[in-house]
Amino acid sequence: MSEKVGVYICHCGANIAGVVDVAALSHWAGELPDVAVARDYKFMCSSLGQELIEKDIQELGLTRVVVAACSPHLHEATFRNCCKRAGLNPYLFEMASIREQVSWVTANKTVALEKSKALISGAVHRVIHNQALEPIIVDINPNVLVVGGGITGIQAALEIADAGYHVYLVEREPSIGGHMAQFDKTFPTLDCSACILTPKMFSAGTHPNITLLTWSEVEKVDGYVGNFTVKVRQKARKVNTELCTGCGICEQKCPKKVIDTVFEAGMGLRKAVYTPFPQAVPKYPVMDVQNCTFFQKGTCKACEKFCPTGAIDFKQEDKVVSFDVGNIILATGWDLFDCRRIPQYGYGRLANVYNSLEFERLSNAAGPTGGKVILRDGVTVPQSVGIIHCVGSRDKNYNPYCSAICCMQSLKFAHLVKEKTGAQVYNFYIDIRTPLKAYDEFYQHILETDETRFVRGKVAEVTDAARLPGEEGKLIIQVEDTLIGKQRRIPVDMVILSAGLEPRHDAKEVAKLFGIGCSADQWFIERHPKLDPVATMTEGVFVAGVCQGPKDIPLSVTQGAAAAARVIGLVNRKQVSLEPVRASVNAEQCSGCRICNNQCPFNAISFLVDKGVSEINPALCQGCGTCVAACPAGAITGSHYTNAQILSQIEGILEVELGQREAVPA
Amino acid sequence: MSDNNQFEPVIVGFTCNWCSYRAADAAGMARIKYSPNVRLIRLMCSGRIDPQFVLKALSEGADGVLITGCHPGDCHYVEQNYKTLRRYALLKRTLRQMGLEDNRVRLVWASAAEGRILAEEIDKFVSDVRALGPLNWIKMATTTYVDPAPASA
Amino acid sequence: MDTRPTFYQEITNMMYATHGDPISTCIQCGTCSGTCPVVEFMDHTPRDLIGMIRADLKDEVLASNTYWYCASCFHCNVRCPAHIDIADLMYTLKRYSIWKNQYPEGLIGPTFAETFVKMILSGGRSYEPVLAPAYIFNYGLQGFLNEALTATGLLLKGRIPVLPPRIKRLDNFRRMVGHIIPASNLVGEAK
Amino acid sequence: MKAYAYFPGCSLEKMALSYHQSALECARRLDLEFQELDDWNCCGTTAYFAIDQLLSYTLSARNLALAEKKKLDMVTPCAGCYKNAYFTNVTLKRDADLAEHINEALKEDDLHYAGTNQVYHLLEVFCNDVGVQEIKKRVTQSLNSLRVAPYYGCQIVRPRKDHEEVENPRYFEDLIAATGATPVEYQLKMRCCGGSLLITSRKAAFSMARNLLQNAMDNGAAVIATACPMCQVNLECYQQQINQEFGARFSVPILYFTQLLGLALGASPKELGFGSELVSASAVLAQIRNKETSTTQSPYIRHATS
Repeated sequence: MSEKVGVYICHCGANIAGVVDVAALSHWAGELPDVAVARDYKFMCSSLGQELIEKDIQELGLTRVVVAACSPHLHEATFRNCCKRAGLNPYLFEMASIREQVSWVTANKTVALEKSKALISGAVHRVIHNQALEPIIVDINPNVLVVGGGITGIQAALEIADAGYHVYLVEREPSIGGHMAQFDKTFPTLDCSACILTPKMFSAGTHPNITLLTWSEVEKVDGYVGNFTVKVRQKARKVNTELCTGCGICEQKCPKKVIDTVFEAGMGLRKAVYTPFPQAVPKYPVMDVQNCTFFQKGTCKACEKFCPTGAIDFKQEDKVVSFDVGNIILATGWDLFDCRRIPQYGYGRLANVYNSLEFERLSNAAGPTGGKVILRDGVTVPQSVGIIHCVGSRDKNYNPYCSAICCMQSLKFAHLVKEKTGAQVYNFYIDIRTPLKAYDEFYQHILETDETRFVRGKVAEVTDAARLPGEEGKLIIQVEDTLIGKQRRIPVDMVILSAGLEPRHDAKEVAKLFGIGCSADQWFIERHPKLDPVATMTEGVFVAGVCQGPKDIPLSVTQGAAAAARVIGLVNRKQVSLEPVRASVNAEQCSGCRICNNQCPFNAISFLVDKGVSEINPALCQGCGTCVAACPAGAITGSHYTNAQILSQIEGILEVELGQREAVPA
Repeated sequence: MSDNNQFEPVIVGFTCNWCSYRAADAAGMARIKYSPNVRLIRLMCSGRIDPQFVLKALSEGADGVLITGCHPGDCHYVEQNYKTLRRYALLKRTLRQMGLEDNRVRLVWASAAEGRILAEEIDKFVSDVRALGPLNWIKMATTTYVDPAPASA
Repeated sequence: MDTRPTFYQEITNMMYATHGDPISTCIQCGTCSGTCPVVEFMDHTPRDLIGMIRADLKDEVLASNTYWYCASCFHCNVRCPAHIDIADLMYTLKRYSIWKNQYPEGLIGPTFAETFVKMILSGGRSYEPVLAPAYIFNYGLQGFLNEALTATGLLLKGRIPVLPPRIKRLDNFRRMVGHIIPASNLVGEAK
Repeated sequence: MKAYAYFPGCSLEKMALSYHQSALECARRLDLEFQELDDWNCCGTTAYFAIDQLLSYTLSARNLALAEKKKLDMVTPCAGCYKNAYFTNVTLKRDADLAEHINEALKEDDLHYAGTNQVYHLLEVFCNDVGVQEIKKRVTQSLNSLRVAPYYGCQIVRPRKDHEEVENPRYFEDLIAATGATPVEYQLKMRCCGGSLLITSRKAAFSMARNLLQNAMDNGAAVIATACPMCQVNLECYQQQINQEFGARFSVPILYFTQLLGLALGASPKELGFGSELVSASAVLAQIRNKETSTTQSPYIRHATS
């Protein structure tokens, strides 16, 4: 039976038509065998374009459709739906990417036309062999896993919990709150970070729909959208949370003081048994076994002696819990750029050079100095302070990207220093980037009221090597003031490095664990940078907040809520349809050689001993097709990627080339 | 194709759906111009590549075949690209046994972010195959392919 | 239409074997000029100079002393956030300026470079006495006396050679150089 | 015994003869064989790049080809020669066309550059190939407590980006510590001394040298150790003129690191070319001798024997 194929060529405005002669292409396609109609149109994806296809399917009785336009990753779903509406099985459709693979990457118009023909010819040959398929419908487990308990994860968890679904919120540290809990003020409104964050932390901690798993890390993820099984390791707190009331007596009585390099960024001390900060959620402390006197020396147990409820449990072990969820949101946040990597800025060598998190703690009213901005000697109030922007960012030696928050953060620092010390403040910047709501107004405000001196230039070095009068005992910032074209040496008492945001050190492993991708910088990759910013290429796994790329609190909260909305939408549907791209064994042809058995990482293939053949479980099969290629008997078929479909596509693609080569001998 | 009658090889490229096809998308979005000689075929995974696809392409007139996939360790299907790697080595041996230059087939890894790298690799491969000259392998008899009906899922 | 390359293009083309990125990637941050140990003697900072090249201000660039003051210490190179080979840019400008025979009055750098090259071509090795006194007049009497004192000190300590050193296979060496700059007047004069 | 092709460079023939002598003496005492390149030529120094880049590469390529003939890696004590040879090697290995062009010229001297060897600075050979631990074992005369400021200068560490620590390397300090001396920490150890501007821009050169000397002095250096003949000349021979220019009173001995290392390895000052300094090093030598006696007769030993 001969098929009736319709070929539709999209101009994509001038994106395609500007390079490819679409009229000639459509004329040529119309002449191909089996092609009943070929048309070109300005925007095939528009409703008018889609109606064109629907009308042809119905009126001309098309049995196959090919659209030559953008990448199938953008509009395959659009056109499949269009076919479906007109009564044609959506899998009897093929797409040829003549935008991403031709018009955008080819300069020569003649060659672009030839390449477009080849791709369309391949698609037409293939589509004839396409088979009508029905999507696989699976149930969605309504439970959700949120990884990361910073402001993004908290927001996402609360949205989902409020919608009535259960959330497992997993956090690596002893308390949720993330970096935001370390801050004093938040830009541009300067409201107190703790005042706006604590209520949300409290809600997350007490919400009946949220199971909080702090001091815990996800170890294993199996399954697919709607049906994930997750294993989480709960590190031993050495505190029985059933008995603990969070009274804090253990922490008071613990004799061991440790420098807190996490919450206090190395600026303050904590005990060996501790909650990182008073408003911590949950309220239960954790024991730092590496530093606990009992664990190191065998005696002490002060915490146990004084605990009124007997909650201290030195024998407590790590526990691995396992549960099922339907969707996952990753909100794993960021690490601060290590300023030691730029030795010329003196961080780690010169006492009064601080990084941004250290300054946050220094200026925090609940911080180690009670919010007093003083030098490392613990008493001296700085008379002059230099704030350096873009530290580790926008620099090919470190991170090429802009960290997005440093300008506003540095302006905030300038304001806080001025307010708390009255010191002369210098901001050293390359560009001031204040693009969002009320941000530039904040910059204007600093310019108007704070007498901050702005020097445009990337600082070359910070040194204590005095050379000129007035430099003795100071930190000297050497920089070109690019607006006057002069090198300047500016002596100050304190330097604050506005360090950049970096992906978590283990971002790559986490991405692998959840089956998603990382960019070259190791930020998690979203499905589409503009139109699908919180979904990933893996169905059922979403990303939100800084783990996807540098952003500030408002945007992180927005993304947390957005990811939650996507998940709630899916859960509400109760079922999800999966691509029917699955492998199956034709028992007649199977010789029982078992070569395919060890090809599948998802354990979808089993050998039926009684029948002497292998069998594939469609619920576990992910459709990669590796077993199909491996089967020596050709007994395995990979639906929608069958041998016939692919071999025909190869033939189709090369048919154009051969014709053309005969015309123009090399 | 070109004005100076320089030999322009025809190359069939296989990509996986997750990394290398997206790398081609990324190259497009970044408007990176690269050799137009390669025509890509999308599969779900480089593990789907059956050696007969490569032989078919070479026998139908392709002068080279490019196989692309996710970087080892980054496979969307956990480890299937390692199987591609093993098959690739076998395939090269087979090609040599058939009297073909085994460097007409090349394996390239490209992540979804590596549009520029994919474009550079394509340029390199095209120029290498161009140096090898046309293949002109015996054209296989055209056959009709019939797939068994898929098992109902 | 005038199709001659612009000054900016000429300089970019001349940076043939540069290890870094093109100067078009400069973000004018001033790291180079902030780092430069000689910048106080330059009439334009290195960053400024890059801006001037990009604006095709050829005459102003050629009138600048900036690149003649560059000490080739490469400190800007390793710090440049855009990975521009700034030291190579300075060499390129020196070459361009010598090529065009256009540089500011009173600079020793260009003549020094040429004399140095001639010296090496004549013997294959460098010989300090040719260099130092020949240019010391530019520093005036006091400078000359100081230099003479230093030179005498070195002589007394046996640290200045009396005869210029020469390599053995000098003819081969000169023919080798001739391959690179066949018609150069430098070689001609050296012989 | 590990062997290297040794390229001394023009300065070491006369101006920095003591560097040449002490380098060979140290190598001998560390069981290294330095085979001087046969009929080497000038590397072109920094001035050359200003005239003709291609010619500059050719000059260095000739020396590299001479080393390749010996089938040995090249070592050079001069930082300027090192930078030129190192980058010529990197560039030619990367650019086959350029190498081919230069090989045409090298044919005139029956030479061929193939890019088979590596280029090292003397400091790297001692610190990496021999190793600081090994040197520590070989020290027979500790330079105990002599405050030595290690001066890296420019071209040993820059402009390499593949280098581990471009801004704050530590191997020179480690080497000095291995001799029993105390390495002085000072901020300008990586800053340019201005040596290449001595002739063309004297005022700038002096100002840079002054800053460097001042910074080393401020941090208590008794002597500055250099690994480059240009740095040595600039910092030592012109100290008096710098004093005149800035009204300063510097009198800092500037020694080659090989001279100090040689002393620690038991060589005599004469073997190491001492005596040709313009700023006397006698105080340094005296201090080492004094300290020697005081360390061999430490209070503890005296107490124990008495």
